[in-house]
Amino acid sequence: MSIVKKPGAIANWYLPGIFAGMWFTLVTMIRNIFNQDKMITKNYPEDKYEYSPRFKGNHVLTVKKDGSLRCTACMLCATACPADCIKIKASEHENPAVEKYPISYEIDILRCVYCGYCEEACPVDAVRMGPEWQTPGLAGTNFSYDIQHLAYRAQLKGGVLSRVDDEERHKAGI
Amino acid sequence: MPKCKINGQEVEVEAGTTIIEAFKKLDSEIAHYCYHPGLSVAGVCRLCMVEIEGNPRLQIACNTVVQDGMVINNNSEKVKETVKWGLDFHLINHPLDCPICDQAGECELQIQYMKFGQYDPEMAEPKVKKNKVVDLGSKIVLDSERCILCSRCVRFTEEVSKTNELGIFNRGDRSEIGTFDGKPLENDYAVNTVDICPVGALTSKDFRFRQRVWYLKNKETVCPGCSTGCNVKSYYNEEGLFRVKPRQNDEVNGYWMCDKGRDTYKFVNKENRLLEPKVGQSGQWDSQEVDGVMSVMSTKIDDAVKSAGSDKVALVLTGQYTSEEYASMLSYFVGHLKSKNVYHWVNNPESFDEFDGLLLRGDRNPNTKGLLNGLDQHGITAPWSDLETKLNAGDIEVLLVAGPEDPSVFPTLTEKVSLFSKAKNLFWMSAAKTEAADSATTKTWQIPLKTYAEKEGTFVNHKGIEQKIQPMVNIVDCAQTLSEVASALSGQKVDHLGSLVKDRKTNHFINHHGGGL
Amino acid sequence: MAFSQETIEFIKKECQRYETRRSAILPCLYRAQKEDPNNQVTPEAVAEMATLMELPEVQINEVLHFYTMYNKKPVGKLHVQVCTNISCSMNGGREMAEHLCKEFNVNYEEVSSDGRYTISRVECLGSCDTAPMMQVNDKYHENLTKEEAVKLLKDM
Amino acid sequence: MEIKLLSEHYDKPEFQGLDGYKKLGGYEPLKKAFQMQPKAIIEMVKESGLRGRGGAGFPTGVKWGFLPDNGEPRYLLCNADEGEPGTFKDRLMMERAPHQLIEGMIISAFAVGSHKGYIYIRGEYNEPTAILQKAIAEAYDAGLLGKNILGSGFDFDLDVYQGAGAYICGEETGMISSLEGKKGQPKLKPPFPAVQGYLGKPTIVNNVETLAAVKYIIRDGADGYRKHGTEKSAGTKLFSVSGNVMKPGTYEVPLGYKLMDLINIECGGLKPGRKLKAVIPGGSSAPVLTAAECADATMDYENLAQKGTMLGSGAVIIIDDTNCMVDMLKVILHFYHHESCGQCTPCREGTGWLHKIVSSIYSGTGRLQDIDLIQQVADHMAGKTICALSDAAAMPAVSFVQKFRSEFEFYVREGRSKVKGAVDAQV
Repeated sequence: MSIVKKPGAIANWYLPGIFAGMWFTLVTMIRNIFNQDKMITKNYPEDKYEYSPRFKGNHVLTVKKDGSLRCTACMLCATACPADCIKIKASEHENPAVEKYPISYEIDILRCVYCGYCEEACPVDAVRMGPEWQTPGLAGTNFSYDIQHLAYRAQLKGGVLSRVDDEERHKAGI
Repeated sequence: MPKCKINGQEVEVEAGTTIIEAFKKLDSEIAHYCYHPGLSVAGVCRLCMVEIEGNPRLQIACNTVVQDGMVINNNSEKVKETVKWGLDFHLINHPLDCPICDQAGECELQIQYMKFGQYDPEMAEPKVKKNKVVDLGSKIVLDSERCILCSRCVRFTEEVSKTNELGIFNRGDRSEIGTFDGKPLENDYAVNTVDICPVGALTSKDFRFRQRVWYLKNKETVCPGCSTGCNVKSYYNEEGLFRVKPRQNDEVNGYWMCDKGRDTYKFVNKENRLLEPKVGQSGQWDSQEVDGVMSVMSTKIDDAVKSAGSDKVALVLTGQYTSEEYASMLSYFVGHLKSKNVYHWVNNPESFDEFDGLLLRGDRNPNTKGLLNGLDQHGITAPWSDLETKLNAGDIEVLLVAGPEDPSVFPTLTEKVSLFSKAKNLFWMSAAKTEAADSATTKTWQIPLKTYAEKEGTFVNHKGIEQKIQPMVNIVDCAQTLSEVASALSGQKVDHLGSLVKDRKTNHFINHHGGGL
Repeated sequence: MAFSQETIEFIKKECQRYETRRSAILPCLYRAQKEDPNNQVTPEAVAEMATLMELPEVQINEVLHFYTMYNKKPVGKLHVQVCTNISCSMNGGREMAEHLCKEFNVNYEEVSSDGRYTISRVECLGSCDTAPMMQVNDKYHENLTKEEAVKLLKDM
Repeated sequence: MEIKLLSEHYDKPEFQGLDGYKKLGGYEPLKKAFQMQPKAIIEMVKESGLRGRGGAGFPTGVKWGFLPDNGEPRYLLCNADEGEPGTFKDRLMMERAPHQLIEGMIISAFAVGSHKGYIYIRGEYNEPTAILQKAIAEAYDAGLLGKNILGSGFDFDLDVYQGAGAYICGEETGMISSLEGKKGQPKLKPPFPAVQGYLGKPTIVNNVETLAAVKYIIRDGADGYRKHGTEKSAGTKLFSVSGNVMKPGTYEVPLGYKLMDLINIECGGLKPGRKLKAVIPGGSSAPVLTAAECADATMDYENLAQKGTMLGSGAVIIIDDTNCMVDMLKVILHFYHHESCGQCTPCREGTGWLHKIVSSIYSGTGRLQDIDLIQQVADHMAGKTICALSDAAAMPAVSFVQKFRSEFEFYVREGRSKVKGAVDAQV
């Protein structure tokens, strides 16, 4: 509970307050001009914050060593998703060792609540919450991310490698 | 009749009943894989172990007949421990495939592990590798690693379909299910093996990877594929139907259904449906509103009756609709129009009485018997040739045809449409979008009808057994039932079952968005 | 490859010999194996047997794959089966098998390059008192040493 | 001391042929049997205390008594699918004295009222098969088989059927399946073969030695046979001794004979400088005995059962101190893994699992808890399946691990065998 204080008579006379404020602004401005690296604010978008690697930003679909999608279209992420924002269509892969893969994987990022359940549900480290958080777009369709965007967007530089490797799993007898 | 005590509960069973059947009778839980009531006893999964008082060894419930006074339990520590290990033995070489396995969600291994297992696995050695994604034919894919060798499928091909395609090759933990090269699993009942497979070893190519089963709802209905009227469960979501599985009814189909019946979900789905009423002929068609078409139909019939008598109006019915629909349509015709110009369109007269000895009948309509009953009641006996004569003579002003719901069972559709085109005005009512109907050469109105998945009603099978169907999901919003058509024509408001209602509001919001998860 | 006339006669006769036609599967498979140039039973042979015996192919194939004495892969002229079960391995059966493989430069279950030898390790052949021993085609050779076994095979 | 009933004339080559066999008293008991009532023969066999010589040791007369009286045709099957590692007694009999088996079978068939018999012989036994076939042809020619045998009015047909390499066909219902031309997978019991066996008809399955012994029971009478052996284990038994002894071979001794005498007197003892480590007294499926347990063991059903093992098929495998028990168990489990028919899950998966665990210990990657795991897995395999193969795999596994645990632990810790270490230390 906050206590409401009655403003005193001096406070009612507001000009000193204004000057004090402007003085503070002036001092800070001058300090910032000569001391730019200690500045708290950033020059967005030229300057960006470094986020912790555990930051849960926009989704990334990981890839295998050969660059194909790691995702097996098990739909556990879609099942776990509380916002119902993941839509997957599965199909039979021509390689019997892969068997099932997604022909479409869409995340409606406007519905997403960034809870990270999809990442947790994934049995093969195929979907991760990435470091990016900027989601600008000009039209509604820009917010429906497809495989091309989720796995191979320019920022990912050819894709993020999944930690789960089929060969190693086979060797381990799984 | 012997009495026994199962887990403290007394139960009386028929002589010769096995313990597992007694458990089922009591709805008592018992772990099992290889036992299937429709097949012989194999006794190989060794999970249905029970303790019988006075017997130091645990016995399998599926091969032990209940004797009077037996005291049986499957909840002692000894049994539980055995079942747990039994599950462990099943799972040590079972791959961790669940994410890509179609059976996940309805897999007996998952279900029974959660019920009876829940141990920490001890296996540290590599699993046995076997063949995966083995093509068994045009309908089924096998994954040998997932197979737990319960032999249900092998027994099915041996005992039920009697086609002997499947066998278990090799021995020990190298055993694998398979077919002989050049003799694939191709019989009319093959997909039943997928249903009885307790794990994801056999998967249906048709359903493979199309949906995770937990996204699907199901309802009990009756297969419209033939006059046997197999009891089935249809699996659907808001997009439509995905598959059909049999459910047990000893009087009708036992535990099985044929593969042709499994395809009956396809014609329900949007891509095969007539989506809106249209008018036109010879490939030139314009969209219409339902109400508009109904009033045109009503006017045309009234005009024809007024000018030339009710003989100029005829109705053609197929055995694809519910008894309720026949009743309202016939009472409109006979009661309202005073016409007995109703004809039964037999889709395949040559093979109509065929029977494959198991389930599939040549009469590929679900309700021929219902239609015949309806015609009988109204004393309608006009043979098909009458209609042909009248059409050829140009005597028919308005022809109403309740056409096929499933056009694939109407081999002579095109010829029939060209025959119907001899009427001056043709009202073609059908759920299906067909090229044949689009090729009609007279002025034709096409009116979309509801399929069996969208309406309530009764089918009467070849034996005369009445069976109910129930609506699942609306695929085509503007589709009508024949009852609705009849009421619109007679100016009465009736519900889809034919009973009178005062005022009916349609709520399009529900129609568009209903049926979601 | 089609069966010879004698084999066809044999199969037909065997089908009459037992109470059920199915019983004839085992002897007929032996016959088919004997007739094959590679001493194996091929799927074609199974298919032909199935037609001759009027039985489903899968029943014959099940039997073929269940029993170890039917070869599913080509086998050399001399099928050397070395017992490596308990009594024989106590007396050097495994070493003998190993030695034969090295001597004839062939892996287990494979045909040597000259097409003469196939060496396999098998379970107890019921000749434990004379361990180590091996069976070459139909005949037992007992109380062997590595060297004797090599010499014996080379002389055959 | 050896007492030779069945093996009396093994050393005489003429015993193989019909003439020689007849000269040495052959087919006389058959004539005697035809003078008796079939029921009386069954009673006599019951009285003699003859127990199945194939492994399970079930009283033969009692088994015959299980046949239902329903007028269906009955089959008499001779189990010559001698697959148990360490067993070779039946092969010897079929090679040296085929007529002895044929005569035993005719008498038994007469007793149980069967008119068709099969000798199911394992596929590898080509030589014995040929000898048997020749002997059967001789017997047919002499009117000893076929219609109206020796004018008795009794018909009996006998045929030889060769298996094709499956240990499991030694199990009676597995054998019946195989004879029906199927995979040799054991059938569910009940119904037992005596009620529904070969082709669903009442069937009696007996071991070669059991059937041959019937002849001697008829010849000597129940009491004459009983005077050999002990009260509960009557008669003589052929023992196949193999492993690390000077003179391995088949020896016929009365039941109740001392195991150490069998090793030291009949078999000429161990090789010089070696010490007895363990004995498997009844084929590879019998639990192992340590040297200490062997000291007072006698070869009969009861004494061995007391010691937690069994007489089985009478295959005595002698293991001396140069053998590593981990290795021995690996060999045994490989066998059961290879031979499991794959029907019942606990056996199909369990035999493979056990073999994998022991192999991983053998290759040095084992863990200490694996030793307990072997016992647990084996415990849960035993008694849970259609036939006894899973028990046969579980029993040696449990006994090896229990009785030679220190060797297994040493192997896991050091990644090498204790035996070689011990030998090295001595040098």
